[in-house]
Amino acid sequence: MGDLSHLRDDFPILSTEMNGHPLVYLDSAATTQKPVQVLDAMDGYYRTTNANVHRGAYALAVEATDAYEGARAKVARFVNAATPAEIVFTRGTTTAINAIAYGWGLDHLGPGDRVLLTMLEHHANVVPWQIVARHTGAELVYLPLTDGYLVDTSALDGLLDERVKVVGFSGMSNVLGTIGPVAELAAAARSVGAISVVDAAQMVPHMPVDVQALGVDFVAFGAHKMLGPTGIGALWGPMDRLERLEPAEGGGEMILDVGLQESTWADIPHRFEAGTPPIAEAVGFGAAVDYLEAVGMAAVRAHEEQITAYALERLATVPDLTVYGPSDVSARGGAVSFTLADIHPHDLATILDQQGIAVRAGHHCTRPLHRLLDVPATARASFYVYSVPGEVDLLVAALEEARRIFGVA
Amino acid sequence: MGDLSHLRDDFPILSTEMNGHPLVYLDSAATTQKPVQVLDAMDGYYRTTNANVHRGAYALAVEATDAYEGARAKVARFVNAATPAEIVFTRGTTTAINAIAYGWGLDHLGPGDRVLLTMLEHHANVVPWQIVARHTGAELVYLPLTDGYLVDTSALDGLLDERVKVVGFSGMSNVLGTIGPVAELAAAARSVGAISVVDAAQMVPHMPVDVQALGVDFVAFGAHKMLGPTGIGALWGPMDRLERLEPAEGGGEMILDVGLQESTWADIPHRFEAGTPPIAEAVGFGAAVDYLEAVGMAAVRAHEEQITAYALERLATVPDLTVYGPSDVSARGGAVSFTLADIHPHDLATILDQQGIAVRAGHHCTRPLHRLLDVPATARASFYVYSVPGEVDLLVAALEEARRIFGVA
Amino acid sequence: MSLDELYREVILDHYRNPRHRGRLEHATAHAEGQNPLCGDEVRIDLVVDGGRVVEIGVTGQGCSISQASASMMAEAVAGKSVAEIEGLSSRFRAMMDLEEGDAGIDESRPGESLGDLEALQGVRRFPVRIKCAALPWTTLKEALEGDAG
Amino acid sequence: MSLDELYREVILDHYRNPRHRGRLEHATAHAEGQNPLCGDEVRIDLVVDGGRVVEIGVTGQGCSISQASASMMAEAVAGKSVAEIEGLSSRFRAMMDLEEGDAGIDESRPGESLGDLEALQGVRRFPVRIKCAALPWTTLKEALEGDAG
Ligand SMILES: Cc1ncc(COP(=O)(O)O)c(C=O)c1O
Ligand SMILES: Cc1ncc(COP(=O)(O)O)c(C=O)c1O
Repeated sequence: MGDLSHLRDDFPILSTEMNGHPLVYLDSAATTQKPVQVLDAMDGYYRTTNANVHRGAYALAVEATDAYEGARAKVARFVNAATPAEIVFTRGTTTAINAIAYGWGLDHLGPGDRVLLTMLEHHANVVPWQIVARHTGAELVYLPLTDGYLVDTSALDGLLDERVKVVGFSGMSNVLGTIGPVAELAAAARSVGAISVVDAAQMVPHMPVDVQALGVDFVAFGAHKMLGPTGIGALWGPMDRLERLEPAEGGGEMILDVGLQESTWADIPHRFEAGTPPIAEAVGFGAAVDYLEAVGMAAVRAHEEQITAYALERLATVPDLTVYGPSDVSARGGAVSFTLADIHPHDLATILDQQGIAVRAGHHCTRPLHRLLDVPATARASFYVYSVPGEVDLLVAALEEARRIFGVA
Repeated sequence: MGDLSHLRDDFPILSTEMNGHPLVYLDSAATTQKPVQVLDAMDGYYRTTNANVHRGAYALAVEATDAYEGARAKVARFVNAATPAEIVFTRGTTTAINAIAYGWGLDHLGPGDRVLLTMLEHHANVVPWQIVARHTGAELVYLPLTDGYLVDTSALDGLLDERVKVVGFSGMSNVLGTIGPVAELAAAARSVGAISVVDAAQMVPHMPVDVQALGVDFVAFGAHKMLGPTGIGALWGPMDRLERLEPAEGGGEMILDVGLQESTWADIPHRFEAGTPPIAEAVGFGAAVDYLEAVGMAAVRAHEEQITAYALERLATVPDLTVYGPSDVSARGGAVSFTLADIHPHDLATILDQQGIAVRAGHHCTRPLHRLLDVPATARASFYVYSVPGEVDLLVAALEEARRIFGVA
Repeated sequence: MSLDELYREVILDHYRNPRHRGRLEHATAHAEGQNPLCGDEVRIDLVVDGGRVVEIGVTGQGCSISQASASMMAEAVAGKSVAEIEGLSSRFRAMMDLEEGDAGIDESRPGESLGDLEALQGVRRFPVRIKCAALPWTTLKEALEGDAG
Repeated sequence: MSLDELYREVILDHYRNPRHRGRLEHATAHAEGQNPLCGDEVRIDLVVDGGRVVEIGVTGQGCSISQASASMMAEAVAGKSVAEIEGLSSRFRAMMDLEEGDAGIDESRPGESLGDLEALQGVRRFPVRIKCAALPWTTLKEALEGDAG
């Protein structure tokens, strides 16, 4: 399987240094680096095509609109949406989930209704439901995890009933790496007439995804974790679901007509895109999916299984190190969270940082999961297309150094 | 007074062509062009500094956070906020107004309560209130305009009472150019205990603004209309007002702690910035305000008064042309909307487009205003720092050509 | 400059003096169309009798292209059978490059001209405006499909 | 590598064997502090009597710097008068470069050392971690300000 190390040349930041050492960037689950192809697409857009989209009656505005709508078509093709209109551009994964929580929840949730989530959700798939629950009187319930760090679907028995109106779950955990039981939870949602919402922030970047094949109602993901820019993400839903979603944000471009008391909405997807959209960001997002398609998502996934397997193998050689997450790489992605003896993850991160290695330390926006794991924080190394085994070796050597500094016997 | 024409060299797009003619970009009220200084700041950020902000324990993440928070400090200084924390980064003006409508309105509006707007509002300051009114039972009332295209504050007598909980108004109209009676409406809001919300999408880019001096509760504006990138804007409010605002969006980075049913919020401004923020866009926004500060906002305003005066003078020479908006340039900004005889604005825009001139045609996201003006659409020319009188001359010549083509006697 | 090619005299004439203008109180079918990008509006009222459009009324507002197109269309279809109108519509769409593939042109009636409608050919060179020209036709189609008779 | 300078033995000792650890049931004052960026938590319980901290209890969790700093601080302030503690705090802040201007160093008592606390000097070279070292002190200040006695 494919050595992707030649891709590194496309990423200018990977040849910089951090604290006097070549940068070893192991924080791609937080945000990925960007290839020149993406940067040049955005820069070029601003230098030659920039105008506001839609309603423009001059050539430049038409070109800008084509660039924006062309990016939508690219993202649609990338996840195999039935039509480009099924892709709503949002500010990111978080905004996409909020758009569902508000746009569907405010009208359809009420006292006694339940939102069923899992214990490994990112705050982005918890807090929006809490906010909407506060306004509607609904409550949240959670699926536990198995000892093997998988979502425990056997608990559906006790939790799934007609009160459940939403089933929300992560397609891939940003902490454990766990791939979500998408088909099973989608079926569970359907069986009680609930909508299913997939937080695919980590899933769409890291494995081939065919949204139509998932059998779910909504999928949220973002550009910046898949080589694209900050400031843009996407919400996918099949047409008949998007038709049942109210626009959360109001403003220009999303209306058909505005009266003094009421307005009517533009077609899908525009009714969900109030105001001037992130236009240059859409262009960058389109360039990012072009780049990933050229690599091939099967190759991306294979590379990630490989490097994750290597990382798990090498980390297992470090004494006193605990990895949180499935050990079977076919059940997981490339976010590897761990603790080392009694060294606090922030201390670990500082020690690695001094050696040019960027890992994240903390609760990674998953407080409920960390309470369940009974650790206040973990350190996390995470990989992407440009990650190479040599970086894993440097990580392991630096962890040994941490043991020495902390005098771990 | 300053000739700013040397600034044109900073804008690569201004030396491109449209339909075989040098581009004459007269659509800056829709979005402005970007100087290389802004483009280079963003590109450089991605090439050397890109990482997710906050919680990062490694040097790159610290630098990225400093870049992001540094941009906040720049924007704060630009509008004279009391502290950087008073600047909340949003996706744009539209999102900022929605954040107020939801974050304040859902909890504080109820049946019989009123939101007082003006007849010249952009849809961004109408539709969010309609949506929140639908959820709360509030209703919208509108201040009319005078014959001179100003907001008719004499109508406050009949409209202002204790039922009014929000007074929302544009700081500068994107159609008429009209500068809003900010002090008067802020005082009116205070007199009945209502909050005041300024849509400053056109105001902050075009004149010196000291938010503390306005006497209002919230100010919304965006980067892309002031030389900055798409995908970012700002909401300003004094600390004690922001403390009374609930976060509209939930997600990562905006929490202090997340429980299973409830969460607590991070400090201001972070509680209003759920998820990964538009980081590179903030860097670009910061570079844009640096650029404008170097020019000087007094100079920007003076230049705009000059070119607007020139445009009004020259347009007055075109027979059958009607300008909608105040004729006194001290009462207005540089958005000049007009109709020409019975030529539909879209036809006008097409004719100008063929001569390389970019103007907008339509209702400019102000349907209620256009119904009031009793025209379904207008054409609009709008200026910014890089606009020069020669462009006005080309516009006027092209309008004469339109008269010939349409055989207007 | 191809602008004179776009704004031919006959187009401006239909724009300024629209034919079959007005609502029909006794319409058997009607439809409203809007071009959300530019705001053009067209409403078509029809009296269909025995498979034939015996009366047509056009209202709406918008640019010269959309309104002239509506006026020309009304003139072209008034009195025609629904089948004839379908043929006209196909030929119009073909002229405007709106058909996908080679559908539409009815080779068996090469002689039948589009009359004034041919003046709209110039619009093809202005892709953003093609939707304006097409709006009346898509609205007419909707009205015919909604016709109970 | 200055890491050994940061993680001195005395720091690791206080991290692993924190002094004055625990809640005080009979506290006359307490405060909780959190570092929202990294999640470090410190809770300080105090028994203040006659302007003197007669007892101090520390709980919390976080990195070695924050927890060791809390332990060292507890050791340094236990039994001291509030005025003495203010002096200590100023000198600590000065050492960490936290004071704006030249406030804080009490020149009249040059001999008074910061003891173990001086081991935290290495943190200065790690600006992100300075907040960790400072957290116990800001929390102590809050507790003292909230003390009724
Ligand atoms: C007066 C006014 N308000 C609000 C907006 C909305 O700004 P944005 O589209 O950037 O959210 C605009 C620009 O379109 C405007 O001109
Ligand atoms: C699983 C998961 N969900 C949601 C998010 C939120 O994405 P964003 O911050 O881009 O909105 C993230 C990333 O932080 C994530 O890893």
